[in-house]
Amino acid sequence: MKGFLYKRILQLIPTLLIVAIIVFFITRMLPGDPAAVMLGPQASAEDIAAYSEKLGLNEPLHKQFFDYLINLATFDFGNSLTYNRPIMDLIIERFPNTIILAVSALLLAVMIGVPAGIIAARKQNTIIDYSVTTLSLIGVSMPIFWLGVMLVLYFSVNLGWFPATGMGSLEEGFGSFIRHLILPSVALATIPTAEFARIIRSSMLETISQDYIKTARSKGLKEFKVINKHAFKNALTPLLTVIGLQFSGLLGGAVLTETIFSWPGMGLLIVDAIEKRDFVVVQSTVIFIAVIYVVINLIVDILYKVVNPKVNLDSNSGGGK
Amino acid sequence: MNNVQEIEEARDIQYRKSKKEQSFIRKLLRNRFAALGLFVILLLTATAIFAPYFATHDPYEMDVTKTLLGPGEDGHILGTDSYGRDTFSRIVFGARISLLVGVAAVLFGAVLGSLLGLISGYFGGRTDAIIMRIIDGMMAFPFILLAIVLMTVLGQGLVNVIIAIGISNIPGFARVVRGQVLTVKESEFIEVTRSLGAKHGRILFKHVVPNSVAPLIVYATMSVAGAIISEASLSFLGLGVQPPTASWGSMLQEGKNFLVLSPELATFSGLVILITVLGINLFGDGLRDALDPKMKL
Amino acid sequence: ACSSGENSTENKGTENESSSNSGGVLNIGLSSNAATLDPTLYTGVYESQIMRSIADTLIVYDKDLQSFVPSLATEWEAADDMMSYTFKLRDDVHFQPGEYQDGRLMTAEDVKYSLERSANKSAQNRLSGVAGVEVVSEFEVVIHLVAPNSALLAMLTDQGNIIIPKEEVEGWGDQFGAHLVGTGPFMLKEWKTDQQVDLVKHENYWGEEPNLDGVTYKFISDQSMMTNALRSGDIDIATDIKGQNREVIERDENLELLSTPGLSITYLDMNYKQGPTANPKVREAISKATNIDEIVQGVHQWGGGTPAYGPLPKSSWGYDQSFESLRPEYNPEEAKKILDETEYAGGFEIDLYVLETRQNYATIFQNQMKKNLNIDVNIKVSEWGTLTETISKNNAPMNIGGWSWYPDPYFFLNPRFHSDQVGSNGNGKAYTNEKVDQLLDRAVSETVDQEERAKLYQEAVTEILNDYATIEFDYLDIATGINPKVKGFNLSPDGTISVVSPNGVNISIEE
Amino acid sequence: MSEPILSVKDLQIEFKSGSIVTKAVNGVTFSLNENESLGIVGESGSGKSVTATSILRLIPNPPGKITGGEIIFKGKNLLTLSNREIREIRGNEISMIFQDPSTSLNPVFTVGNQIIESIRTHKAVSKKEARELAIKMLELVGIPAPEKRIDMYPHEFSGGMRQRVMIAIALSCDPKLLIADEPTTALDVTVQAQILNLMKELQAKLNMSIIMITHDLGVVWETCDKIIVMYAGRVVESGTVAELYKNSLHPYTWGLLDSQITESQNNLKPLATIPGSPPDLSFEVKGCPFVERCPYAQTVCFEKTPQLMEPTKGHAVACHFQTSDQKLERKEDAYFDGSTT
Amino acid sequence: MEALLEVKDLKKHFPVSNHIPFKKSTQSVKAVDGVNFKVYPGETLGIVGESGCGKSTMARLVNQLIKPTSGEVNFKKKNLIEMDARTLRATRKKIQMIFQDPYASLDPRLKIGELIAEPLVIHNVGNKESRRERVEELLETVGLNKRYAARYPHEFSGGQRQRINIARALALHPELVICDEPVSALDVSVQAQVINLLKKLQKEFNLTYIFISHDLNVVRYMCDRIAVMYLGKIVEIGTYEEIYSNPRHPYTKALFSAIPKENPFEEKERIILKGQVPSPLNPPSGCSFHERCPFAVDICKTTVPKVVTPENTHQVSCHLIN
Ligand SMILES: Nc1ncnc2c1ncn2[C@@H]1O[C@H](COP(=O)(O)OP(=O)(O)OP(=O)(O)O)[C@@H](O)[C@H]1O
Ligand SMILES: Nc1ncnc2c1ncn2[C@@H]1O[C@H](COP(=O)(O)OP(=O)(O)OP(=O)(O)O)[C@@H](O)[C@H]1O
Ligand SMILES: [Mg+2]
Ligand SMILES: [Mg+2]
Repeated sequence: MKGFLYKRILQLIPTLLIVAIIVFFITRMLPGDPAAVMLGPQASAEDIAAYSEKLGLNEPLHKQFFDYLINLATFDFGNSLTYNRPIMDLIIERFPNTIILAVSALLLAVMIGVPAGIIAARKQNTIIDYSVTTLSLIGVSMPIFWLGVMLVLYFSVNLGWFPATGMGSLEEGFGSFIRHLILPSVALATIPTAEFARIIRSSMLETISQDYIKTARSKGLKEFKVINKHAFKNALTPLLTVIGLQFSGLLGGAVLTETIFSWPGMGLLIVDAIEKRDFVVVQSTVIFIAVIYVVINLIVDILYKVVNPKVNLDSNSGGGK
Repeated sequence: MNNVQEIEEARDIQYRKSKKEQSFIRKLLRNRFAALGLFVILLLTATAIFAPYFATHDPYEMDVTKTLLGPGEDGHILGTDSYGRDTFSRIVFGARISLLVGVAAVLFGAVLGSLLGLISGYFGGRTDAIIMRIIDGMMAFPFILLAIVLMTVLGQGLVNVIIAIGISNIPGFARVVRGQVLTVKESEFIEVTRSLGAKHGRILFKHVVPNSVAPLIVYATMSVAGAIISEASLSFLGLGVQPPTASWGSMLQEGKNFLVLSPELATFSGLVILITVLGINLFGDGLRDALDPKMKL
Repeated sequence: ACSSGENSTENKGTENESSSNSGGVLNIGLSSNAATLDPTLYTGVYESQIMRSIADTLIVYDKDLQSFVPSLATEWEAADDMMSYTFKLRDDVHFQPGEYQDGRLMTAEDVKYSLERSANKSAQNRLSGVAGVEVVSEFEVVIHLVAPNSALLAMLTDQGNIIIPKEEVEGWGDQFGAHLVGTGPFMLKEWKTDQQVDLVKHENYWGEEPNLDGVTYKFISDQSMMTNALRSGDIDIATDIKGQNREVIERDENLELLSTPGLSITYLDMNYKQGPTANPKVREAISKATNIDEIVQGVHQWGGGTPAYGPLPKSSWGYDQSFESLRPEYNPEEAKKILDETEYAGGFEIDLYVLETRQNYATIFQNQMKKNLNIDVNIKVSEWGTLTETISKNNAPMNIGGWSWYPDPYFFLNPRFHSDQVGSNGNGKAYTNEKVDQLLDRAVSETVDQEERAKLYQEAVTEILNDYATIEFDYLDIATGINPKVKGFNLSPDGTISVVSPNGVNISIEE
Repeated sequence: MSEPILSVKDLQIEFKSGSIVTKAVNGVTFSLNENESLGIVGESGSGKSVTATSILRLIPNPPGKITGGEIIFKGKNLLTLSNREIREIRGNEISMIFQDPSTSLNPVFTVGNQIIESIRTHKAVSKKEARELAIKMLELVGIPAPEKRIDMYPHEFSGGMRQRVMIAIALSCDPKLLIADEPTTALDVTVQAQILNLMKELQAKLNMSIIMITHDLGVVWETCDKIIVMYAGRVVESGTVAELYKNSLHPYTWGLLDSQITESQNNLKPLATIPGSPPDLSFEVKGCPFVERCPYAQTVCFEKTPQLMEPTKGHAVACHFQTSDQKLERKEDAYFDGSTT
Repeated sequence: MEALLEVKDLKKHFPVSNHIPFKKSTQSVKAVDGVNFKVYPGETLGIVGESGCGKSTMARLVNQLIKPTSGEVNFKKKNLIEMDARTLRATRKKIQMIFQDPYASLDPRLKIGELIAEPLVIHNVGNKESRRERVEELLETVGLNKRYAARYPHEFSGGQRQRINIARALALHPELVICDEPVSALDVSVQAQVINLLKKLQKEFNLTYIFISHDLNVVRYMCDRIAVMYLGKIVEIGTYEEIYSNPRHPYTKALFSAIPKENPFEEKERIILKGQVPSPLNPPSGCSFHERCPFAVDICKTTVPKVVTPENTHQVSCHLIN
């Protein structure tokens, strides 16, 4: 376990280095002078030139690159060009919001998708199974903005149950916090729910035919327990993989949902930074997210071990020839 | 003991008859859902190819006095869009773009992603570590950043849309395939092939690939919807199809601006996407089963 | 519900000047996010909306944008040589208490500090041509100019030139943009990044006491969601209402749509230097083959824009009735004939750069060009960074853009048509006409008299229209959706939202 | 003799896959007394496992279905019990062990957890008591240091130990009947000997009946009192072990006996084999199912399916030529010549 | 006689990764730990032993599927380990393997014809037509209908599949065939068919077999000589008469006593071994069998026994033999 952690943390370094180099040069390849973009349509050519100078964008590329690497090595992300504030602050402000939304969407998806998948597997080839499958296909082909706007039209405008936009703070009370959270979570959870249902359905079908399920039944266990204890825990591994992928995706920011619901998360920060050519913010957030991905992967791998004691973290799973 | 031989003969005839019934196509068609899926796909493809014959109007003809008509009004089966263009005809023509982008982008991602996953899973060790770290990096990379850069380097055009969406699909496929390859490569038959002296190329493409294809198909069919919708989300970068060309994604995107007052536009384009996805998934599942020689139907 | 009249700009509350101290918090939806409130750094109109409530400029526009009214300055005067302006300041203005000062009196030193800071550091040159600010007495300053500039007063209304205390600026350093302190009716209470900014009443405000206890600005970038938020009561004022949302709000009995012709235009620029449109005949043909009325009808199905006549918006004082007859008549046959006289007879292919939000103009225009002149217009939708680079470098054969700024014609004509702006986004088409240059220069250096200046500008516009360098599509309305309980709201043609202003606005909420 | 503890009558089981129906079990009949052990032998696919699992109604449905017959256990027809009633019998009065110990234990729970679960399903005992009982069971099946082993996961056990754990689970509620489906096939000879030894010991100690499924006659000789021979979903012969060894009657049983490799086997001489392969049960089988492989087959065998009859008391056989008035002569070399193809 | 294959002090230690960067792992599984034996042309060498004792690993080593840690594998006097890739490929044609699991060793997605032709394709033998003929010939050799070439593996029973495996192994006219438990997964009656076939083919093509099994009856029937493995080592080796009539090593004795009865009346004296096979990660000191050995004495715990030769070709490593 300890060796495993060592190794993964060491692997982080090349990953980050690759990401850092690629993102640096790619942002420099973007058309559009950051100064021009930030100053807006009405800026004159002199304004832009002056501002460029001020932002230090006229320095030679190699110097910029080495400064950037040195900053990275010292965990100094620098200041945002548009916000004129430390990037770390920007990230720290938004990341918790992103986590809140991501976690609640994920919980929702797990709470709905997993039971749906289990039931579908139990009732294979019945109308229930077909319904779950069809619904999950509808789920994956659902355009988020459409769903988001519809949810708001119905639940906020017509029924007035939930606020249409924004994020409630806990100071305003837990109720308000939750009410703000519900619609964005539902919108964001749609695709993961559908995916989880499909995954768990197929892996349950596979586990249900295993010998140890026969053993469990032969002990006289109730079907409920056979399915939810014996089969489920074994069917969990592929689900974990997908949860890991989805969750890292969500933590990277769900731009569409954040835009629709004015949710102040990472996605907006990144997209905004890209559009405004705020290179330093783009670089830093991408690296930050890369770290998050690696951490999530690590957690997923450890969870594999938790659900399946057979998994040996220290062994080289990709080993052999 | 003539009888035994007779039975043997009868068996063989019976076998061959049942075999015929189990030929690939028949197996596929025998599965009612797969047949339905195939029907939907063929219908959509035909629509795309013969769009001019299906369309009731010129999809580009505008009439700003007849905008956002409801279904059936003034001879427009599904109404008109905000420029007064016939929605039905645009959906028909849009099939060309959307099907192409949906399928080609997924194929692009599937081919490259699978290749990476294949190499990574099969060779393992350092190769695996390097490829997976690259994949991690790709996943952390914001999609629109990639899209803008591609747009800059390669310019506009459908092919570049396909490439952009395709690239964003690579990591998913790489992971799915790698996982499967890790299992398949431990199979005894792989070891047997190695013991026969086969080289890596043969083992990979003759044995590992065919046995890894099932989860690949499922994942690919699930990805098509995302690709079709993504096409439109790239249009603000100039990467998607440009006006006045119709695509389902761009119609959906456009319909967003009229969602409250005339939801038909978004609804109809959303529905065809859904139907396509359903068709492709049903067919994909059927295909997976039909490709599996063990499945009897 | 639709409020009475075509262009209702004020909701009824203002008439019964009850000035009730209603209290309550007003929620205003802004369609984009604020990044910084530092006057030298802010870039967006959305940020200025918030700054307006926190800090004051020396002078402000009146409600109709026709003239200036006193704010921190009580009187002002231009020197005869137009090389300096003298401002007398109020002596009762206190800053909001902050981290580095406790709400001290504002003096001429602060004006000097703030304006010089803007003149020297402002990224957008919000105070250009200022040589220095001289403190004459505790409450009097003189602004010295580099060259005569009649547009100075207009510039001074910009939020880039608000008066701020030096201690806070220096104390916060980089962080000042997130902790703006000024002299305005409300002070910054909390800034929830990317989400909202909460302001509370400034108890020691020098002007009329605000009716409200506070204002909250919420950032809602999705158009439909802005409307939904208004309908669901999340916000009381929804800004930037366009397209279907106008209709949605009009249909909603519980809401009011306020709409007024604004200071925004949408135009199509043709490249003056390169490609087919370098040929004046081609530009003429295109101009005459463009059915502006059809475009406006197609784009503004629910209202919100009117056909444009030239590069100056109607709400600008530079606008003149005569422009209407100057605009080329839609005449496709004639256009075709003109084109056929050129080497491009029979049509050609050309790229049109445009932002996604203005794609609808492009689509209809494209259709007209194909039909009328057999020109194949390739629409190149681009995001802002790519677009501005292409245009500025004169690489866009055609582009569609939008322009909105102060009512002073200077801000509409100089950046777009002066030859010294070639290379910027405004004159990326590389329009050069010596006569126009001269006229534009004279209009800012010869006089401060508005009427005289207007004449010069009219001449310039006539010249420009004769060159067919640009096709203006429409004048956009400024539209705001509002909950009727909000009283005293004034819809300004420049889109600014004042909650409490020296020009007489003081919003209240009545249930 | 007293009432048998289990009697199976004319059991019929089908599997449906699309339009194809596989008749996996077709009229199986046998009975078992208390404290007796019954061996079921037959080739792969002959329906042994299906028969055994059907006793606990564990046939997966769909695709499987018990279409006829009855299974009487202690006077009750198991096939008509409610789901609750049958659950009370499972693991409690009748237990089952499966062929492959590496797959029949749930890999994600500790072995203790799995034994305790079985105990607590049927006995109202506290967790602690159940745990103690579980440790006792592990000790009983000969696992060293049971207090420590109880908290380990199946993959930390060797094959033989896992099978012991399976036995411990099966025996944890003192069943009257233990069904063991090829419990040693996946194990080494030395381990097989240990396990079989253990089962014999436990049977004596705990006073239960055993059904032992295997295709290895050696295992039957080792452990059973009675034996039934299955072929193509039918019982072709049944009787006591001694009787069957000495006086087997069915040509298939002869083939089976001949093809065992014994110590006395001359290794220069080819082994006896039964040529061909069993019929595909998804097609209707006409006549005797063994007919194509039977060296003694005659025309009638292709036309009529023989019924199970008892020419001598306690020894039943299904062959047209083995009746009370007809006898077939067993030929020494029936399964040897030219049969190696 | 000249040995066809000679294995000298062959070792395979699988390192157990400790995942500590820059630090070499010290632990290893000693799957095969110093094995010596010879195989003569035309004979069958049987290898028996418990699960996990290293039988399959040894088979893989001989076939060069894995590289040994040390030792020599001499085929026709040439050391396979030192061969260059091309020579090795050519030589390996002469050494073929048959695996234990007939279900897992055939790629389910290829037809029988393709499977059997695969070694020919890999080594570029013949053209399409000649390969098809060869496949049909091979199918007939192993007693299968040549029409089966067009079917898929899942359509066959275990015994038939093992015949297919055999056909494939014969395709390149091998001289040495390594059979890794070829009949363990089969029914008794089917097992007999496969064994007969293997014997028949041996005579027909003058094959040499290494035959791995844990079923002593099968081994005895098949083999001329037998090696008994325990924990990576050969503890006893000799002709089958020597081993069966006079087993010397206690482990061999225990193995024999574990064979099930041949009839219900037989009374068998059993040596039931206690305990489990020790982990090859930490093999016991001294004689690795001493913990389970009913006859163990003190010296067994401390000293590794030497190989002794009580009879001509009979070799044993046990302290109790003198
Ligand atoms: N789940 C199932 N679905 C379809 N057919 C089945 C199923 N289980 C068993 N069968 C069929 O029932 C028949 C009898 O199978 P069974 O498992 O009882 O054989 P067996 O005698 O136990 O063989 P083995 O020695 O291989 O275990 C087989 O032909 C098999 O194809
Ligand atoms: N690739 C490998 N990496 C690490 N250890 C291995 C590897 N292959 C085999 N081993 C170990 O080597 C030992 C011998 O394994 P091998 O497969 O040779 O045994 P076997 O005698 O063939 O057993 P069985 O009868 O079960 O087939 C085992 O402990 C096994 O765990
Ligand atoms: Mg079975
Ligand atoms: Mg092995």
